[in-house]
Amino acid sequence: MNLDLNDLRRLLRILEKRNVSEFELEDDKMRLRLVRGGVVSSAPAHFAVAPAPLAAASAAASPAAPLVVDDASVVFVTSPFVGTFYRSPSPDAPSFVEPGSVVREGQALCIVEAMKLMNEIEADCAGTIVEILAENGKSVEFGQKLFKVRKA
Amino acid sequence: MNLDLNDLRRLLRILEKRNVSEFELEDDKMRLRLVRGGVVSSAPAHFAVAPAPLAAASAAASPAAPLVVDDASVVFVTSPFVGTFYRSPSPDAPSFVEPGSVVREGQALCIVEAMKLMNEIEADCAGTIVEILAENGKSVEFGQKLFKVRKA
Amino acid sequence: MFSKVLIANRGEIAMRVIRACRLLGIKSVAIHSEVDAGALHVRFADEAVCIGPADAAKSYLNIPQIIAAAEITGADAIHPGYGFLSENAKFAEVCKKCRLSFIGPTPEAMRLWGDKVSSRAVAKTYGLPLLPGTGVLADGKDATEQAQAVGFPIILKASGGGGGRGMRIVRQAEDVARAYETASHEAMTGFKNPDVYLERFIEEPKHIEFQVLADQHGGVWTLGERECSLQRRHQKVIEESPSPSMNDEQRAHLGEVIRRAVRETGYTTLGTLEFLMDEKGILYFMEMNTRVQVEHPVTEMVTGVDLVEQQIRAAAGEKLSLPDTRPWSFRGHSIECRINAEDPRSFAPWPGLITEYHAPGGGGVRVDSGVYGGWRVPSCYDALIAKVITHGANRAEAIAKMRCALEEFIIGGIRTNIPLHQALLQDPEVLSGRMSTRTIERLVAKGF
Amino acid sequence: MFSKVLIANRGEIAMRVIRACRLLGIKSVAIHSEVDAGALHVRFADEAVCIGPADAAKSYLNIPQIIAAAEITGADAIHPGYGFLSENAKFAEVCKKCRLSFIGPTPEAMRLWGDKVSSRAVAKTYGLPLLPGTGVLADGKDATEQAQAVGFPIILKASGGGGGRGMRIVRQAEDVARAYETASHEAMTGFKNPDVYLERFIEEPKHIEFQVLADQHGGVWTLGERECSLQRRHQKVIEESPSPSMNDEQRAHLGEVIRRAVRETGYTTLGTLEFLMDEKGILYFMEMNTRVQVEHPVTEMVTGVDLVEQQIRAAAGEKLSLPDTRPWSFRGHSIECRINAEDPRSFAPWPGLITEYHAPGGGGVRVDSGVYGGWRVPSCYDALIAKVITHGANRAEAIAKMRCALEEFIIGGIRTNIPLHQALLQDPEVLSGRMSTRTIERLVAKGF
Repeated sequence: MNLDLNDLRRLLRILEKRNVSEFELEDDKMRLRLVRGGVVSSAPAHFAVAPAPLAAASAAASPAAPLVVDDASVVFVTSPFVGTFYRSPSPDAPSFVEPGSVVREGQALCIVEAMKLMNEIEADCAGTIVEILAENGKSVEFGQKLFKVRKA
Repeated sequence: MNLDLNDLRRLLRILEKRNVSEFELEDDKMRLRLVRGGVVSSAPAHFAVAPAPLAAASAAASPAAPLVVDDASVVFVTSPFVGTFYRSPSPDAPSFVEPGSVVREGQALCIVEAMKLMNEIEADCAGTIVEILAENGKSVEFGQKLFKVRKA
Repeated sequence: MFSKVLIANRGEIAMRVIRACRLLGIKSVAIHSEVDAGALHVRFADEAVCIGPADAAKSYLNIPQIIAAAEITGADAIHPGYGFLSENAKFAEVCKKCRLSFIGPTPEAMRLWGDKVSSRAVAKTYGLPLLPGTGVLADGKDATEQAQAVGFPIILKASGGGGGRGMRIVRQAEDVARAYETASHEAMTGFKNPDVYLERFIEEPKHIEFQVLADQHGGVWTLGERECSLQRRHQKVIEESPSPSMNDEQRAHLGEVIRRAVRETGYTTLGTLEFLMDEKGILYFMEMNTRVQVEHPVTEMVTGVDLVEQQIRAAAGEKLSLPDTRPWSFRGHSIECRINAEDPRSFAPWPGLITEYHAPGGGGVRVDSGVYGGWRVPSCYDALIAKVITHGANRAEAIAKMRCALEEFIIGGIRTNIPLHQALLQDPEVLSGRMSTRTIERLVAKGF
Repeated sequence: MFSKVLIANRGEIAMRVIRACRLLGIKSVAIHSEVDAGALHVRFADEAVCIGPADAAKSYLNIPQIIAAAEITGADAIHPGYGFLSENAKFAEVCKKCRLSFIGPTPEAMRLWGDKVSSRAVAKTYGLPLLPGTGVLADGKDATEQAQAVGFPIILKASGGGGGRGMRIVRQAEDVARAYETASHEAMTGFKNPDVYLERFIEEPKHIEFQVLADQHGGVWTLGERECSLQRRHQKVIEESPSPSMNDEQRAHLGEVIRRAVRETGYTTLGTLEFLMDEKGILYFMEMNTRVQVEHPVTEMVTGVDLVEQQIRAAAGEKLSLPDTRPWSFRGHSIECRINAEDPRSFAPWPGLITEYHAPGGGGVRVDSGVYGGWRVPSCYDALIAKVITHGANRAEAIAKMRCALEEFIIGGIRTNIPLHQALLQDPEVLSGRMSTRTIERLVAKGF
């Protein structure tokens, strides 16, 4: 990520507006951390920098990165199972949903297969699919974000 | 990210305006950390708390604590030797100086004995002895503060 | 050999298994709960899978999630560590059904040895010494007669339950009948079953355990004993090998009996047979643990055998090849202190952020840790955060090294039981080697 | 035995000596410069004295201040560690005059063995093998004849100086005369002395050194050898014991010669005799180090002898009692990696704040460290911040353990040479045991 000062100013305005008290952002290029207003510095520095020197970090290993949710109407559907993520009930069938799909509460969104069992994952509220965050046929872990949904 | 002083000044203005109390930025080129207005604890926590659990800490072992000198006219005379501190040239003689003594530059203030040699320690400026910080007959280490002096 | 092992555990034992896997060139998969996402074993494993929330019942004990994690990562074996699912025969069975090698005993061997009743029967068959005791007593008179046969002191126990109810320690014959009546009455009230039996009671028992290792080709080795008498409420605190109360003759004799029992019951992995030793030095078999023990490193230090490596090799079907494992070929003495995140006097758990962490170093010092500086010890699991193991030419040297190592061990931000260890390593009972399972209780009562 | 030892050093070796003192029940005094006030050795010693500013010449090399520190703390002995004043005979003399025991050789023994010329004379007397060479050469013809007697390749060296000037490597007889003229001319220009001599040149030498230990009662032991061929610009990087290029016959023979030389020269402490090994496996004595070596732990791991403890005992006049030190009684294989705060490729020193520090653990892994998380590595001293030592049943196992340990070693905030170690432990020359002092140079040139 590249940020210039204008971006930073805009970011700060957003954080202020959203009353975000702490903000951290890190990618291969940079790391940004912000604390607004209060005195909050809980974790020691070495904890924050820790993951970098570890060779072991793999894509599958890292839990979903903390995302900034700037809108309370956006929610995530997470996986209650460890298993394999499928967007459709069978290889030939169409996907349960696509980005933009309007879903009702209890509607099946995907399948997570674990121990040969096909577990349908349902929407826990009515809304619109904003983004599909897992890849068809790939494994997902417990708590992994599968869908970004804007509540109706 | 590249920042020059103007950028920094502008950044600070933004942070102040937006009431940001802490700010850190790090990339492959640089790392920036800012804490505004609050209580600053700069050293990592684990360093600060470290000496406490150490059983080894002894009076003789700890170097003189850094003192806050809030007055530029107050200076310290420190020991250039490891040795034994004596306030007088011999056990029966009167002390070189007492608190309140007015001293001239080059005047002998005490003796530090090391390897059977009596080293006279002199005032490096004229002034008044405010406090004697070492105890007669006790050992002192290199750099230990011996006298607090108010410059004339 | 396996290509990828999933470690169904956390903390220092997960790290221990990861190290064994690396040495063997096997990939490792860590599983973890949400609260353990930043745990040491997650950081060092080749892969890691989050399998559930903090509650162990929903994560580290959640069989379907663990099996699914093995499936999505392509692991071909599961190492259960200790605790959690390590002695769960159902888990071992599910692994087998899912074609995952369980690094431990077969479900049958686990059931046979893991159950107190059946393992005592096995012990009887193969001549392992058992604590003298009786069946259900008929009445006060019968109790008195049988107590005299068993020898005093004895303890009366309710057949129908435990927890102190219906228990009576009796030290002389004239008190047996009355104690029997009370115990039987308590048992009736407590468990709706008046049945009471009695056993020899050991006032000051020592806890001695034998390390055994077996492969699938009939190879069985005993790797000396450990003394784990320093316990608090049945939790071991300090362990050592060899025991200062054993001699080579006892070792050789008991080793032979154990190897035969293990071989003939088809047991083909690592295991530990626990014994109580009475004041005269006589050993009585209590139970078997069918998994790696927390205190296995002291055995590794004196025998030079990597127990977890051998456990994995045995599970993979290898024919093990060990160095000379006769007691006199072992070298020196080793002692282990379990470092817990807890108040050293009240034993209250003390989770929290580790603000500083510096492990002891130098020769003859081994640290098996599950934490690091900046890690927040969660409140929901065992308090064990690290083990310090030292090795010396003899017991005194191992203890001296441990004292030095504990002084060097800096763990900031939380309380640990290091002061208890330091007090124990100055205690005359401990230094003389005459400690029993009641030593810590006395030390705590006395204050330190 | 001493009651209080002042350690005239810093970093990991100061920690090493503190540990030995603690084991022996001796109080320790750390000295330190101003910049080292928060250093690890200062934190763990029983007492500490600041003796000067950062500049080593004014602190760690400042004899009067160090003696004064011993006086004010009441220390009765001084351990010099390695480097700094450890091979300074004047310091050893001052200690003696001030009635402080110097934990090392007498000034006389230090001068005899520490000087290259006199130690070669001693070596000759006692039959230690020396590199074939000549005195000053008369002319080109003389040079050619003597070169043929010594055997090719040879190296011409200026008697009056060093540093490459006046040096010429010659591989065949017809080139000697011309090379002699050039070398002699260079020597004249450079050192105003045209004298040139020649020596056998070893293209791919191995560095092998023997550990010796002696007491004041005529007891002399050799504790096997170390191979330290992996060097960069004469700085050792990885060391191991035993050497994969030695056999027990060589060890036994050379050990005998060394013990006699050491005994008859009145040497009564720890020492190391350094040899070069040529491509045929023949050893040539180079020099003796009259102090503890950085790499002493690999010897400790295989022999089970605590060298620093024995060094202190010997200095206190004790009659040493060691276990069986015949080569075949040593156990397994040990390897050490020196962890430096430096760029792994350019070798530029990399001082700075250690933001995160987590040392490797587990069985067979030893860490001798001089730093901790939160410590700022100063720029004014040696880049060595820690040593990792592993032990295995054989060389392959020791190397495998080292690979695992290095992967676990987390040092944040500064650069270290861990990547160089990791590349070396994959290098075919290293894995085959056929490395020479030129291996690292080749690896760096090739890139990793």
